[in-house]
Amino acid sequence: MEYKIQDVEKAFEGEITERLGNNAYVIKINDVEHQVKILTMDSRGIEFILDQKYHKVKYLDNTTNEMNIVIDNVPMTLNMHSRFDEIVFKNSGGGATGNAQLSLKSQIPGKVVSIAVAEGDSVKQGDVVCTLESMKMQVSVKSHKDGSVKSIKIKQGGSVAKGDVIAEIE
Amino acid sequence: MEYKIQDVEKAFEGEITERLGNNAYVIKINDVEHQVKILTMDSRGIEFILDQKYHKVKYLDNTTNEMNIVIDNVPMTLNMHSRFDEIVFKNSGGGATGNAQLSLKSQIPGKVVSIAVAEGDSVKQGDVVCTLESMKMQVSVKSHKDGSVKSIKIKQGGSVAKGDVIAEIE
Amino acid sequence: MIEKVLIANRGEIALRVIRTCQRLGIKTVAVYSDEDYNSMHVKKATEAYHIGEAAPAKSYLNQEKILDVMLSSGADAVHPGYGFLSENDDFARLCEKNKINFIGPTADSMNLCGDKMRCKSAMLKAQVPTVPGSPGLVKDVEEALNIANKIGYPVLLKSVYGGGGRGIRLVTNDKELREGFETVTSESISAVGKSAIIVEKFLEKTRHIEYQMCRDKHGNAVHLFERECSIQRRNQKLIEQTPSPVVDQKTRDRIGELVVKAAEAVDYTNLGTAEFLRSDDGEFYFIEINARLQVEHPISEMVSGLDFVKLQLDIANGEPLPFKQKDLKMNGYAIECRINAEDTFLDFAPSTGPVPDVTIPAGPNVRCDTYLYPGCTVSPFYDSLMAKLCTWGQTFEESRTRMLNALNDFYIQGVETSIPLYKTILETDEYKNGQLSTDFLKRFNIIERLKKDLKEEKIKNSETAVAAAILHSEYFKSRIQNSTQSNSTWKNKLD
Amino acid sequence: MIEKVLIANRGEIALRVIRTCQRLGIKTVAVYSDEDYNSMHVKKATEAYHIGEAAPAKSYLNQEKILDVMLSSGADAVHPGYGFLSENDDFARLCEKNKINFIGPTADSMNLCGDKMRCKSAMLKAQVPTVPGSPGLVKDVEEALNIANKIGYPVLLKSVYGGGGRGIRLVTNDKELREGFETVTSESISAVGKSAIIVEKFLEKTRHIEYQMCRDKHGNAVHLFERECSIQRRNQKLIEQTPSPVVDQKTRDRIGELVVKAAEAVDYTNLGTAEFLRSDDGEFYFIEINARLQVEHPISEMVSGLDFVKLQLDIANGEPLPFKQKDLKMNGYAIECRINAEDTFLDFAPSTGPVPDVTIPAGPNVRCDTYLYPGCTVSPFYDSLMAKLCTWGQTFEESRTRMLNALNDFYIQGVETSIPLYKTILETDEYKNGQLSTDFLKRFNIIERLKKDLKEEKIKNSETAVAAAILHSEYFKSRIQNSTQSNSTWKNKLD
Repeated sequence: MEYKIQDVEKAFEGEITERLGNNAYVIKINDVEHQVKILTMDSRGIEFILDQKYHKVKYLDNTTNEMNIVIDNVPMTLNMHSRFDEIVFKNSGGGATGNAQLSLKSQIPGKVVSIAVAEGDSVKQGDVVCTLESMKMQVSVKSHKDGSVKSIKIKQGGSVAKGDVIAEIE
Repeated sequence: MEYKIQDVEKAFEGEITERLGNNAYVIKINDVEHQVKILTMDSRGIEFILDQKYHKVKYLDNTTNEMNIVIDNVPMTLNMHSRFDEIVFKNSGGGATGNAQLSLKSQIPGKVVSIAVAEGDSVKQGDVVCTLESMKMQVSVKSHKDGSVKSIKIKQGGSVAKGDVIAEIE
Repeated sequence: MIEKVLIANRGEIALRVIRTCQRLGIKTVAVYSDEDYNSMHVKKATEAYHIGEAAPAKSYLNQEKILDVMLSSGADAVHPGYGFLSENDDFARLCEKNKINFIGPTADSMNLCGDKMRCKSAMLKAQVPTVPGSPGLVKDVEEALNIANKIGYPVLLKSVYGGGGRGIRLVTNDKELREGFETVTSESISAVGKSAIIVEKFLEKTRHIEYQMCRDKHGNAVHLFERECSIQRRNQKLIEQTPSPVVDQKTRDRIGELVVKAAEAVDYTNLGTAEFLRSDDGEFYFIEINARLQVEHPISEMVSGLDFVKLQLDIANGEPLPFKQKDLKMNGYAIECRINAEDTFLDFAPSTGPVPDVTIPAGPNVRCDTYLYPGCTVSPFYDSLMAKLCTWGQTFEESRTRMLNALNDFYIQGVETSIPLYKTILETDEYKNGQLSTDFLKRFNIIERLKKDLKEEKIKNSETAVAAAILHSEYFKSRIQNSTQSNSTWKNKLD
Repeated sequence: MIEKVLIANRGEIALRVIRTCQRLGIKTVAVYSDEDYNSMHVKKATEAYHIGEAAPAKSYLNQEKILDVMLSSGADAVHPGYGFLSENDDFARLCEKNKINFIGPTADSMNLCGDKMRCKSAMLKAQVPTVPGSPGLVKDVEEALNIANKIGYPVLLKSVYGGGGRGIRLVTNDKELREGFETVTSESISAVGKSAIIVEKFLEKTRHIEYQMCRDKHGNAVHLFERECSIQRRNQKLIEQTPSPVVDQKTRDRIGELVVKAAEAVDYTNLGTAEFLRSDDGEFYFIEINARLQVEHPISEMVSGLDFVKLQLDIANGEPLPFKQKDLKMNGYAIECRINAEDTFLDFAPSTGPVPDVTIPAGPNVRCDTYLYPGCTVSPFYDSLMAKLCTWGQTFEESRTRMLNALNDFYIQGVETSIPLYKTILETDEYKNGQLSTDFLKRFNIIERLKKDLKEEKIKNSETAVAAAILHSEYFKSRIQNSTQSNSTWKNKLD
């Protein structure tokens, strides 16, 4: 299997090469072998000793291809795909990221203090779209891309939850 | 329902007198009413506010009539029975405690260092029956009653777990 | 003698007050909003009373409701904590009227401290130097523009009812001033229900240095040394330390004497803080008095050995201070990091929600004041401060390395925190060398350096991450086998 | 310079050493037995190596195995902690031979300290007063009987390889002496593999007062004040405090000078402890040197402000002491309670097993050194010490009330602990007044008073218990209804 880690350029090829029994394994990562001994494990987390060093890992949200994990308090995101997947992905035009996305979503919950744009306005990336209030502070929500405001999904004085769509920008 | 608490002479009569909804109750204990508001609850524990005071309770081993609970870090044992049960219990000659019990059980796990009695010996309550070693210390296990040693269930040099029978004394 | 204290607050400061009261055998009364049923302060107090809805105006700022609880619970004193009603002189007066011992200054003194302009005049009279700015409240945005142009940009707009960095904006030109005027007004109204603005010269490359004041009801006053709180973001303190690397004993004594004068000038009683700006040329300018126990008080407790809440209770009981200035000596070095629920990379936006898991750091000379516990929730209705992590050392280096260790051990699942930012700051040579100023983050490009650190951390952990991913799929594979076969590697010990 | 330390120990002391190393950027190597796969020291060290079976002889006492790990891991130093190999001079010598920096005294000095009789002669030569007793090892039980009858009962039988209260018995007549001789021999053999016995006069109503010694490789020596450890049970320390209520500054200096002499007399280097008995008439008698970092070192750290593990590393690195005696001053008061896994009402028998839940106390001036975490196990193979709870205060009363608060907050599910006992002790007037002696528990009838306290606590909690029981059955009743009806009180928020 091939692994990509967010913010890390290098790709990793990894597999189990030996099952030693008694919860011990040999794992090969980019042609280097490592000793692994599992101490505890369930679907949400694992504790193991990798080459004499203890690690505690929590598995947060996982999809088939993406894992959000916390390693010794450091959050990390992994993408996994077999070589075959990668070829399909590239051929289907994949590779461009988020920018194609329509919806501007709120990263925080809060009360809508003011809305700075109207439907049909054109906006540049970084322009303020609205102002939210949360924890006694006012926070600006900025456009994630250049485009024009197709629709506004919030109302002044209303509340938004984390992840709610604020506007569609196209 | 009537409640008895280990080490507390007084008996308690308790029942719910009102279900106020929203996890709030009125409970009557020995004719005094108390306000209860439940904050969290599952089968293993409960957090509630009783007359403006927060409590955290853990339910450990429970049988139909006996509960082992920990209240704000204080362990307590409750016995419960309806009035009807009590009548049956008394009429059947109940009331005498542990002394009728045959088995002398180990309260600790350990290695058997020495056995001080033989089968057929007569022992008095408090006589040493055997010596165990645990955590680098030697601990004597003493007879829980007067009687004669019917059988010995351990071997010198062997191990015992907490709760294992050491000897039957009758 | 105070026997039962109502704590008109929530979060870590309510717990802080409860802890000392408990130890002294004083009963405590907690109050809580709909949002706080499951909060730690409810669990730890002797009694707890529900006082209303989540919004502060409906609960923690609701004076009548809190008074009701004081009277019905039989509390003889109230501790306001910080924020909420702590600097509301109407509330202090309400307590005074109802013969409830308000643990803090008198309503009159609080009113004077809170009125930044009258306070400033009192300081000038007492020969305590202050920052150039508007001689009083500005009527409107036009007057603010005039003054700003007279003293020269950049200037600060401050709501006199603000505090703790809220209701304050730095503006560098007329346009920003017009915008800022509106924001400050609305933030102040939303936080405390009113607003009134002053204009002040903004001094560049300044340090924020404050002194702990302490004065009893008999007029005995001392200072309990300084704290340097220069690591800030938008006037919000992030990291505090004591002693300040630029305050030697001579300076400490000299400014300390001014602080005692300042306390006398406003007839201050109980504990409070006199805040100063120190310009790059070493001059100190008084900015304001915080008429309450401050967030960062633990570091002063660490170097003085005193329990400030006990001291507050003793003063409120009318006892004379048990020491004189010459009896007090600083011992060692202390640092505080304010662990906030905020996303450094999202412009420090608040991050709220459930915290399923948390590991609180511990160890010699580590103190963590927090309301967090596994399963708690960080509420969007209140302050983003989740924990105050403090460490002490015989040397500055010792307190710094202990803090790094503690930050590494601190794990809060579910919300973004300022912990990674502090790790980066504490590792910079600039911080180690004490090159502090209120624009530290910008001046030393900290956010970019944080990004770099996080990336390196991820690279360092790459192989562990891959190993964890491989084992995760092995686990599920073996569970699938389990359900069809009887023989499995995981059979014995793994869930 | 030490760069990588192997810690030849487990439990809280391994964690204690790791913490300081981590902060100083020194790598740590943990070793662990079959029983300790999931122990905290394995999780916190830079590297961890498995060394054998659960029984100490097969792992933590296995010198060859530990040496193998030292060599293969590239550790340049070893910290022995306390217990296990910490006072084994063969092991110290093995390290010396292999050019591993043993963090402690030299093998020769350790050998001299460990040989209680040679050590006693060295003390007499240095004019440090000692307790009357056998002039050397006793050959057999007959010689022991002779000496006991000469100096008069009661006497102590001590294995010279004992320590920490093991391998020691108080006997009051010939019959007890015969029995005790056997027990001491067998306990000592089972703990360290060998035994040799001395006889000593047992002084009644004595206090156990010990001094922290500190001497560098250049011959500079100081003492780091005294600790009073009189609250004991069968020579096992339970509660320690510093300063001692009966040691004034003059006595501290006077005995402190003897301690420096004692360290010189045995050419002691690094940190160690000189133990004394203080008779009721105020005389001090040297009893022995503990040639290691002691369990109760944290309270001395608290009043001195020093990090003893750092000091140990610095001394091992050959650095001269950074202070002289006159630079050292005690600051405040500290208490330690040893939280043991034992059942007070079962003759203090060990209590072992899984600990599903634990709450570690925290707060200002509270320090808890422990290996406990929710889900850990207390092993029957090792020491019963689970945690060391220490508190500091500016006054004794402050440290005492903080300790009571912390004990109340400490919850360990699954095993019996000494926490309730300590709560009772700390609340007695006798403890508050400093009426300490090694027979404190018997003298003041503590166990009976503990029973009374526990009973009162249960009576106080009766109504809460009944309420909890009622709600428990209501919960199950409502769940049964749930499965047949759609409408339930519990529907919204409860599991």
